Amino acid sequence: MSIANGARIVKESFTNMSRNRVLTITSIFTVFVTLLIIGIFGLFLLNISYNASALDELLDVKIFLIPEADVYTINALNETLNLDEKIISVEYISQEQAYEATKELFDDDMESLGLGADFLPASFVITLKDYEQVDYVVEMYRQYPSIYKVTYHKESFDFTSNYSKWIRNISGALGVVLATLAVLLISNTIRLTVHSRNEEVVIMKYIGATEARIKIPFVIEGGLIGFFGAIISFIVTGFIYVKIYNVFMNSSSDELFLTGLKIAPLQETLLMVFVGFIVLGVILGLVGSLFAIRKHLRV
Amino acid sequence: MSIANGARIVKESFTNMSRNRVLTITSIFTVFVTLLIIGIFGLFLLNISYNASALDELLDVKIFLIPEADVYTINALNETLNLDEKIISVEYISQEQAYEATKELFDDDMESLGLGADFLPASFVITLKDYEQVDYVVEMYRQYPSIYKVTYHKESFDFTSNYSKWIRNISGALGVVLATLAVLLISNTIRLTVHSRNEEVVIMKYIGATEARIKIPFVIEGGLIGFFGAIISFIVTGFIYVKIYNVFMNSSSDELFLTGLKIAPLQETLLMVFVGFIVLGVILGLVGSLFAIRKHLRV
Amino acid sequence: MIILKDVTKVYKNGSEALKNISLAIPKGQFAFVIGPSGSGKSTLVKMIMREELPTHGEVFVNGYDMFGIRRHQIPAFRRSIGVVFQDFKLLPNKTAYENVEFALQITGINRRDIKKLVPHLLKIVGLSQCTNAYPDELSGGEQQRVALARAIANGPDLLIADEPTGNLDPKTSIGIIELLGKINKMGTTVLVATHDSSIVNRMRKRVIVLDEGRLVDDQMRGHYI
Amino acid sequence: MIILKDVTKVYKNGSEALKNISLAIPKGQFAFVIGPSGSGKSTLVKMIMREELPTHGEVFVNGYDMFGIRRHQIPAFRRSIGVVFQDFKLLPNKTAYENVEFALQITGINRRDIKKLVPHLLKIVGLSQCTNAYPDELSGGEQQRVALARAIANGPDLLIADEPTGNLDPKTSIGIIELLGKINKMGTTVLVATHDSSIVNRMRKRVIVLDEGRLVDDQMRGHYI
Ligand SMILES: Nc1ncnc2c1ncn2[C@@H]1O[C@H](COP(=O)(O)OP(=O)(O)OP(=O)(O)O)[C@@H](O)[C@H]1O
Ligand SMILES: Nc1ncnc2c1ncn2[C@@H]1O[C@H](COP(=O)(O)OP(=O)(O)OP(=O)(O)O)[C@@H](O)[C@H]1O
Ligand SMILES: [Mg+2]
Ligand SMILES: [Mg+2]
Repeated sequence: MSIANGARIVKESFTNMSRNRVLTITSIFTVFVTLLIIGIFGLFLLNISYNASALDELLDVKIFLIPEADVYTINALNETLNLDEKIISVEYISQEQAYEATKELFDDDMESLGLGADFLPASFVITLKDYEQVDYVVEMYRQYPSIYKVTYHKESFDFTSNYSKWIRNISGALGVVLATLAVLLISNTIRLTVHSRNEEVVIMKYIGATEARIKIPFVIEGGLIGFFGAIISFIVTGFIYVKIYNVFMNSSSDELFLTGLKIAPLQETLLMVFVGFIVLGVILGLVGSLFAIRKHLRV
Repeated sequence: MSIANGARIVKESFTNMSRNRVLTITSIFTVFVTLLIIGIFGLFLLNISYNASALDELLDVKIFLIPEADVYTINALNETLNLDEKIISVEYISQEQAYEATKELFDDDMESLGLGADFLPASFVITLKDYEQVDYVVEMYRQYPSIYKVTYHKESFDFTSNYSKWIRNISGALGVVLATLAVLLISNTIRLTVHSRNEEVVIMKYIGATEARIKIPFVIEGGLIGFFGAIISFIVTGFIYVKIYNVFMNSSSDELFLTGLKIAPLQETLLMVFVGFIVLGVILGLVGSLFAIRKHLRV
Repeated sequence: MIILKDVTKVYKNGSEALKNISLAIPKGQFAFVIGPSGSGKSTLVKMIMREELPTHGEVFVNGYDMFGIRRHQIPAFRRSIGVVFQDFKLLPNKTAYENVEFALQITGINRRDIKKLVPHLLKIVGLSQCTNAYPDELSGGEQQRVALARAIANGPDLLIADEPTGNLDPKTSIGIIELLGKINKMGTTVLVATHDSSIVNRMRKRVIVLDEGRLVDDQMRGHYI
Repeated sequence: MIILKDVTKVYKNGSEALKNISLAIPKGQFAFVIGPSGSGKSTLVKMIMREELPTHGEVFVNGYDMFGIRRHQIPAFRRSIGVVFQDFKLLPNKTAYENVEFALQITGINRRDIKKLVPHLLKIVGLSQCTNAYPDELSGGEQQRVALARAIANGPDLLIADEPTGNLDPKTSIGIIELLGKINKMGTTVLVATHDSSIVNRMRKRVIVLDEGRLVDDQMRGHYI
């Protein structure tokens, strides 16, 4: 096909779209709505996953020091912990701090019980990058002579790790289901659109147009319908996400902040949505119309 | 319209559907897929809400008794608490139990510290029906002479209540968005279906059929398309939900159980889905075709 | 029965199909409209059945003013007219039988009568064998005859036929035009747009001649020149 | 050029449209197919352009065997035939100009030539004014002439016209049929299915007569009885 021919056929596709306005607009609208569903729920699922992963970080391991540990030992250990790549954060809790905390809990009755500030040991509270390494980390630091004891809440670890794993699995599965159903919806719409132009296809065949010559404008139209649907959905989805993102970002003081919910980063997420929509819209438009038209070509 | 006439028109609708097989099947399929999306995500959102509400129940209030409280006082209080409608569960923790729990925590160092079993007071742990009543409940029981102290973790309360409120709000909003988009998708499909039969509508008008006579078979067809789509989606959605429900119910020992996730009750949920689908499918089918055809009638 | 006053029709794309046509066709008359291709015959038919409204002028048919008629009156008005469209306009998802049946149904005739009438009508136009065929399974002439059967089905006051013999052989054409003559004798006003000189010359009825949208001739016992 | 051997066509719904037809139309011949409505003329046309396949028998056209032809050869085969369909089959979303243009485009003629050819073709059939009208904005006869312009556009080896004057007045009909005569003189085989006795009798060409699907007569210089 020459370039002039190609240009002519693209022009024909646009002309066809404007002449079948109701069909075109309705199909673009359907692609738009379908991708909007994908977008909104996809982002919802993404953020659930994101928050579930964030949960893992909340788990901490307590490292209690022996009462004899002096400032140098403590500093050295602090450094070791900070350098450990498996550890995300390190917090030192002195004997005094531990005592104050306990005192609060027992409503100042400690002193009446004759318990002094050295009643509790000093400790480090660390959080791990990957909760699956907890056993390894605990075992390692237990060996240190300056460390009296290493504790963590085994059940919380198990609970949280399972919980977030499940949430991510379910979200992932739902994402796949959603995408599949969207594929069905969009290709179905394209099929309806092509079906209602069956007459044209048949006439073209009767006057001797090759299958390629008949298909190409339809396929381009399908691609364009997918493309326009995708662009509109992206604009709407993006707009909604930016709004929600801003609510999250500006809510540092209000009740939303209290929940500890986080939101997935703006740019990466929008880029992902954009690419996903264009791929889903355009490819489905192209492939959908190609398949839809094949049946009508058998004359 | 006589009954014979009515029967004839219903028959005509069925005949039309079978003669426009591709259109009918494609539309039913679209309604099916759309409702399936609604079903799967609706159930997902419902269960999120459900689990978020369940979170509230995890919050507990501790009621510490004065050391002098005797068995009778304790029993009386137990009864009072159990009868209180604002309280869901009541658990008694004796001094010994409290001591054992603490001992575990401190790795048996208690005794060496010279702390006996009466170091900690006996207590009741109660959970509230409605977390918003916590202040009231706490204030009330503080008045009791046999109660030494009432404590609860204010921040957890605030966090959890906000968290679950937000989750329920978001789920609710998403549910509404989803339903709206489904309405658009289904009525769009019906519009495409009617559009491609424009010719028929125009011919009927030209030979003098009244608008009602033209509309009614289309509206019935729309309703039937919605109905069949709804039934198929219900079967598939129901099947999936029963499967998932059984996984939850039979997982008492494996890792899923650990997460503490719950699933909304089977029968009520399925009933809700069924009613929702039928209403959404049939009403959208009827109204959608009614609106779609109106434009074509202006000749 | 049909009155056109100064009717001009300019289509949206600018083509002037009728120019200042004034015309009266009294009740019970049989009239031909002839003229070359594109002269406005079908447009005239469309004015009369209110498929299109005139750009200027007035049209009265069966006592209805085409501009003043209420939306809800249109169906009854159209049922009082039987039309054979040039392109047939058969319902594509209904068989020959059902197409005729539908025209009867909408008049509210009871089912028993319909069951007797439809085969009778199809027999009149010579289509007893193809009653269960869909339009796209019928030959051109067969479709045309189904359209005619439908148009005469409910005994209209006015019968308009736009090239009713365009796809028919001479013998069948004569049969059809004689049928129209019979219907006219029973009191129905008949208007036939045609280019078939033999049937026009055979009937010796009123002949209205259009050319490029203008009424150029109108003879009471005319013939095709 | 066209050979039918023992061709029988029974449609899916059971109607027997052609019964044991054997026929040969040599290259360069001009032939009419006549017969009453429903006699199988259009079905014969459908056999030749492979719109339908025969139930029994063989069909050879322009050297292609209708059963043996490969899927990818069909477009080229059909481009070697020009067809005027009884129901026109114009592309509804293309204007008169574009309908003719499309037929030229698919043959791969270059754009400059197309730009000259299309107006020329439309002028030949007398449609210079309506080039930008869509089919539903054209009168019946105008649509028929667009279909004719499209059929002759790329100088086919074989021209088949199914009732090409069914919607035309006698004068235009004669013009059209003389055009077909001219095209035939330049070497194109022409087959016209018609019921228009005047054009058949005017031309005195071969006349093939069908009745109820049977070939009942075949005269070299025949006329319409
Ligand atoms: N819907 C339309 N839009 C625009 N122009 C139209 C429309 N219908 C008809 N015309 C134009 O109006 C003129 C008259 O058309 P009309 O169909 O009335 O002719 P006609 O006499 O019936 O011709 P024929 O014998 O070929 O059927 C033609 O030039 C035609 O192109
Ligand atoms: N697609 C089809 N399916 C079933 N039957 C058909 C089909 N096409 C035509 N027929 C039947 O075959 C017979 C011949 O039809 P055909 O169209 O060939 O007739 P024709 O000679 O062209 O008639 P006309 O002059 O009315 O156009 C008719 O009885 C018709 O009902
Ligand atoms: Mg006309
Ligand atoms: Mg035919």
